[in-house]
Amino acid sequence: MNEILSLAGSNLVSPIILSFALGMAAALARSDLTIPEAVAKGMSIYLLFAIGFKGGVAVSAHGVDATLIMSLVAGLLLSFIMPLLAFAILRVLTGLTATDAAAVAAHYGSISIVTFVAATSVLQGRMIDAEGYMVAVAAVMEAPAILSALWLVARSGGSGRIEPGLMREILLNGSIVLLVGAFAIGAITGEKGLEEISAFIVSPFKGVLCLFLLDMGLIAGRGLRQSKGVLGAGAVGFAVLMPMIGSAIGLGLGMLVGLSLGGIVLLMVLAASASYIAVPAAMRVALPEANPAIYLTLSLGVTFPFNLTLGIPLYLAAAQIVTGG
Amino acid sequence: MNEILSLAGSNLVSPIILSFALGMAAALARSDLTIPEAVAKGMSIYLLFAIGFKGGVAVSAHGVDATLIMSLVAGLLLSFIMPLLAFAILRVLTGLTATDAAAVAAHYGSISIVTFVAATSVLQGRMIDAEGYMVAVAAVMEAPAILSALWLVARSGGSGRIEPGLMREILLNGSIVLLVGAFAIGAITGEKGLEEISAFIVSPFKGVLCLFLLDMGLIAGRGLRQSKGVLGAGAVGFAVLMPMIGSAIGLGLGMLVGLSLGGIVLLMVLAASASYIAVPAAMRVALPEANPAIYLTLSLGVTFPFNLTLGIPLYLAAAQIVTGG
Amino acid sequence: MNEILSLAGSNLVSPIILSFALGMAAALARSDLTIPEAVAKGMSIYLLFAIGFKGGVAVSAHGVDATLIMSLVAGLLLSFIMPLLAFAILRVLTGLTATDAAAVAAHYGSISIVTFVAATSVLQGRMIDAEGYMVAVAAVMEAPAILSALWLVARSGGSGRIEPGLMREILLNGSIVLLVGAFAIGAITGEKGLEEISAFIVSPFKGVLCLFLLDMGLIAGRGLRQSKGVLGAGAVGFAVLMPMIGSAIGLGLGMLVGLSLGGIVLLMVLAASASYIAVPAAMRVALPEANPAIYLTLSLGVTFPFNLTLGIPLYLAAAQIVTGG
Amino acid sequence: METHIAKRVEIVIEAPLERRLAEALNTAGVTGYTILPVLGGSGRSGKWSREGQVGRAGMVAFVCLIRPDRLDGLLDAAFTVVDKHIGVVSITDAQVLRAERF
Amino acid sequence: METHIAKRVEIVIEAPLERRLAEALNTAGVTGYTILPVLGGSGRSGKWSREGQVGRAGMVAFVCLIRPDRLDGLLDAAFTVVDKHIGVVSITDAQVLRAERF
Amino acid sequence: METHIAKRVEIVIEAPLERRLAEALNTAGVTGYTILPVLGGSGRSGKWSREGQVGRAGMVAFVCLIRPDRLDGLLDAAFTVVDKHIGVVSITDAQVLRAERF
Ligand SMILES: Nc1ncnc2c1ncn2[C@@H]1O[C@H](COP(=O)(O)O)[C@@H](O)[C@H]1O
Ligand SMILES: Nc1ncnc2c1ncn2[C@@H]1O[C@H](COP(=O)(O)O)[C@@H](O)[C@H]1O
Ligand SMILES: Nc1ncnc2c1ncn2[C@@H]1O[C@H](COP(=O)(O)O)[C@@H](O)[C@H]1O
Ligand code: NA
Ligand code: NA
Ligand code: NA
Repeated sequence: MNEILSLAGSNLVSPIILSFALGMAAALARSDLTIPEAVAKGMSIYLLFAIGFKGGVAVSAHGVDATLIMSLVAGLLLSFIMPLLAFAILRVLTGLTATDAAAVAAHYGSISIVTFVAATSVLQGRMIDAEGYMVAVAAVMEAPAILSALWLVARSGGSGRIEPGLMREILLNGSIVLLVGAFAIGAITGEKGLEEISAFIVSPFKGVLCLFLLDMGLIAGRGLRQSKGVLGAGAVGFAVLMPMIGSAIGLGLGMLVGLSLGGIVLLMVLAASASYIAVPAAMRVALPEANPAIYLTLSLGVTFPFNLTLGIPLYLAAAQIVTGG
Repeated sequence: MNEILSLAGSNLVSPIILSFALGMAAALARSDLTIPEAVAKGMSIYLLFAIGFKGGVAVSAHGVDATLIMSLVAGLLLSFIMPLLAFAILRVLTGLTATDAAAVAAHYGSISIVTFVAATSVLQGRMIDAEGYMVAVAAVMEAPAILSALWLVARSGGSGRIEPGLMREILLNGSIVLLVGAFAIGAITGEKGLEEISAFIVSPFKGVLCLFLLDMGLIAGRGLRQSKGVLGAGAVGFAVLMPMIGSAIGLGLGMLVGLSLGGIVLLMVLAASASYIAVPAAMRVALPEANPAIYLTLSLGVTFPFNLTLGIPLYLAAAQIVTGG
Repeated sequence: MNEILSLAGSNLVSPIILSFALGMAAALARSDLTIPEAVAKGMSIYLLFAIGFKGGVAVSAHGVDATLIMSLVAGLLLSFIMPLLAFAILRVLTGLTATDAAAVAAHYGSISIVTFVAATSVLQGRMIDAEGYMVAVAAVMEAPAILSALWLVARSGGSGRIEPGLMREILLNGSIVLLVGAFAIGAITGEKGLEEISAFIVSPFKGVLCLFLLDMGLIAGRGLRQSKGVLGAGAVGFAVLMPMIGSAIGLGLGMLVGLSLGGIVLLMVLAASASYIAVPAAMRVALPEANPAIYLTLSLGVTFPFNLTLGIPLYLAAAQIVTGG
Repeated sequence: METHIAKRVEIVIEAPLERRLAEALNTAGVTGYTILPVLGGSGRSGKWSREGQVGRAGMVAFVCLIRPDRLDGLLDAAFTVVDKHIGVVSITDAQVLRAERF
Repeated sequence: METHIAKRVEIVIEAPLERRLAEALNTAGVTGYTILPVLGGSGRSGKWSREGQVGRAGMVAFVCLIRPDRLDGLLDAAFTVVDKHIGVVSITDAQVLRAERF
Repeated sequence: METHIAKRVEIVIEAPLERRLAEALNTAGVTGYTILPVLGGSGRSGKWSREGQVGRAGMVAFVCLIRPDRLDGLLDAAFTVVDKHIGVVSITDAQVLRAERF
């Protein structure tokens, strides 16, 4: 327990977390500090490219082992099934409509790539290796949860519609394409490719992550400030409970699949994290009746900071205890 | 004297200064070279974050010494008092209205963080150390001058108003929050934090500064071109005289406080430099009758290039002579 | 022949080319992946600054040799004359109007700086040195082709007009000013200047180039998708044939001038490449009747990928065979 | 200079629907429109701002100039997309040069 | 499609006053508006452009659709902010769909 | 609040012509205008989008408020530039505050 606390403590005192806290504090204090939209998008493109590329290089270096396919399947399953669980919990804990609950559920079945990146950083800081293809697992987990959520709405008599273009739009959304594409480039060009561009995608990575988290903090803080009163205690409780449940399932599946300690932690983080980029946009198209203030506040305002600060060290500690690693 | 000239000469032949000159030349020649607003803002966020962070790390490394508080107080004093002086000089040298003179005075009491950064570079190039907390001094000097200017206007029977939100807006403006926040993060995470992100905030710093100064040159040049005829010789004279007076006061105060040679030079530069980001925005709110073409042209079109090219080496030489350093 | 193929093959498996392919594939699959305009412009400013600066440093290091002037003259000649050739070929191969043909011809007489940069990378990868001033040759080749095209239109009785501001606008367009300016700064500050900012302009260069080519791929792919049916086989044939003809002339001129192997390859690449930034904008002003879909698709959709993938290794192989290098 | 009567329709709609609105307009035979970026705004669903956003957040504004007799088709098409979504539609009387283009 | 009469008010104002204008509108009960970015412009105080600017320079454009009877309240509110500042206010007759929103 | 009759002219024109249109307006004595960025659009020359563009691609929108009697001068000036180019011009009746500025 002590160790978990000290782990969490040392996690908190990192430039990355503090940058997020700075952004959140600035937004809550109503500072006019903002990062231009184009710069924020540019940083997210950089991060997706870098993380995808490095994952691909890792796979090209260590080869495709038997667990890769199983990990991808585990990711798919998680993304399909977690929304059902999240939906059930939301219906019990909160008074959200079926549509709102389904929309929130879609976010929690999907993933947050920045949480994933932050977890990777923490593992690196502790010299814990992880399977490079976990990036690919992240990619396959982005979309399926959306389908589950639409199915949930349809089942509740709602009008979520998967119209012609939507499926393609979801599967080919920019972040999936960039992540998978960079992964492929990394896998094809391998160490040699990495060497050519590592001064761009490896060395400055953490610093860019700091500025990006500053921006996430600004947006999360602004969201919290503006959505005061929208959320009940039940919903906020959900946003902390669900990551823990998700990570526990991720832990079980990760062990079943035979991942390393690092890989298990990353799968836990993927399960625990909630989307705030790809899924919100899809929800505006597919479930326009769902209230964005609810799902964005829960995902970005509560779950994201929770995972970033307490969640990641907690999942790591749990994995270490359970695997004895 | 010879040494000053050679110092100034070698200062002029740096990529930083030449980038500024390139921008200015391009703007004066009416090239369509421009840097997108989002990129310029992104670079300024990067520079503020990096300079704040490094300052904080320096403080965490060398500890808080007795002069820190006194330096902050000195900075506050300078920022409060210099506008009074500037106002008096302007009223003598120029025919500006009280409102215009007060607005200009606010700019000269406040600071230009890019001039500060350029001076830091010059010191580094000459292996002269400076107190890390000078960044914090820069931060406290941003705002007080605005209050002095409003007081000057009120005294002259003008209608500068400090309405409810204005004070918070000034104190929590983006650049102060980012500078102070990054300083705090640097101070908390120390050398270890710096190590994690130095490939982002230390190594490429000077290169980013070049492109940023290219942009400043473009804006300054465009401003000069468009404000032809707005300024009399008196006003232009002020924009060169005031930095020298400011730096002399800074020199005295710096010695009084007991700063190192590097710290003294930085305080001189802060005193000598004039704001062109935070103060102009505040003036549009608080003193809308003041003509922006006047204060922007003086600050960005005359004083900034003067400090960048001749001022910094001059202040350094003066400090070396006076302190015998 | 085998060697050429393996060269081309190894060229294709580079992060740079694959990033371009990823962008093109994403656009053709109608992914919503996009890079913000400001970020794309920021990267192009970075690349121009870096390539110009490094060229200037190289000249300052190795001195101005006799071939410099001759190379500049060769570049000027190429840029003036290639449009005439291109125009003649277009009139034979395609049914384009004189105005459209002249507009296309202007693009092929001018140059693509990104193709030039990619070629520099390939040379570096094979440890082949090239004259630093080839960057200056690139700069002088940007504009003359526009004049030739306007002359061609005037001769055909068309209404291309070189109105007052146009010449200045063309010669002082942003990319020329930045390239030449950075070249001058590099030449003035030399190795010492480079050292100060090499962590910015050298180390991350290739990585930035990857993201930039991702963007070029996105734009080229989108252009191809939208201009389906605009181009006949003749025009597409021209877009592959013309680079080969251009490079052959470049090869001859390069040998005549006495360039090194690397310099010859770069001159070939300049001759072979077609503008898609500076010239299109000039054409909208000077030849508004010309259809942008035609010249942009040919230049960016056909010739650019051709040069990037097959052209560069081909020109290198040809130069090696002919010079015996 | 000779001008012709037209309608100026302005549709402020969520960015994720941009492609759909464009397609609906196309289907209705409206092939001329201009899309303006929007920085932020306020409405019944609260305030929002584009700043710092990473996803496809916020709104965009479509501006269509159209012959008056084609207005109803345009509005019907737009309405199928805007209907349940956040967004506003306004119409102004206008005049245009070069009527043959509309 | 049924439309309703409205006014379209366009206020071009200096960016540093954006928050103040939003608050003034709010106080006057105007909670619906859209803010458009502005690239540059020209007026009595000269030409300006947003390009390369680091500070909060330049203008933004507020667009408000409003029921005609509420126009005067809006203009009064706007005027307190715009008054001494650089900026222009224009009003156009418009029609809107879904009048209940305005 | 007292308002004055004016015309609101909106000119969507290719970005490379921005400087020329500004100069033509100037020459015609029109010194007040606001330039809005444009994200993309569609017209007879196809669809386009600003995203990822490096060059001076795409369109910009000029908005001019002007006294009605000066409209013809403005349109003549604009027409010399817009004429052969891609772009649209529309005019709306408007009212302005502070007529002395127009
Ligand atoms: N009355 C209005 N005038 C102008 N824009 C509006 C108005 N109402 C809403 N909007 C725009 O439409 C968006 C969504 O509005 P709403 O659906 O009411 O939340 C707002 O954020 C504004 O950008
Ligand atoms: N007649 C006008 N039509 C459109 N916009 C204008 C007009 N006059 C001024 N503006 C805008 O308002 C800003 C300030 O105008 P001014 O206060 O006249 O300098 C200008 O830069 C333009 O963006
Ligand atoms: N009817 C229209 N309404 C609004 N904007 C238009 C219209 N027609 C054309 N445009 C704009 O003008 C640009 C060029 O139009 P065009 O010359 O028809 O290709 C388009 O990309 C749009 O941005
Ligand atoms: Na999840
Ligand atoms: Na000062
Ligand atoms: Na060429």
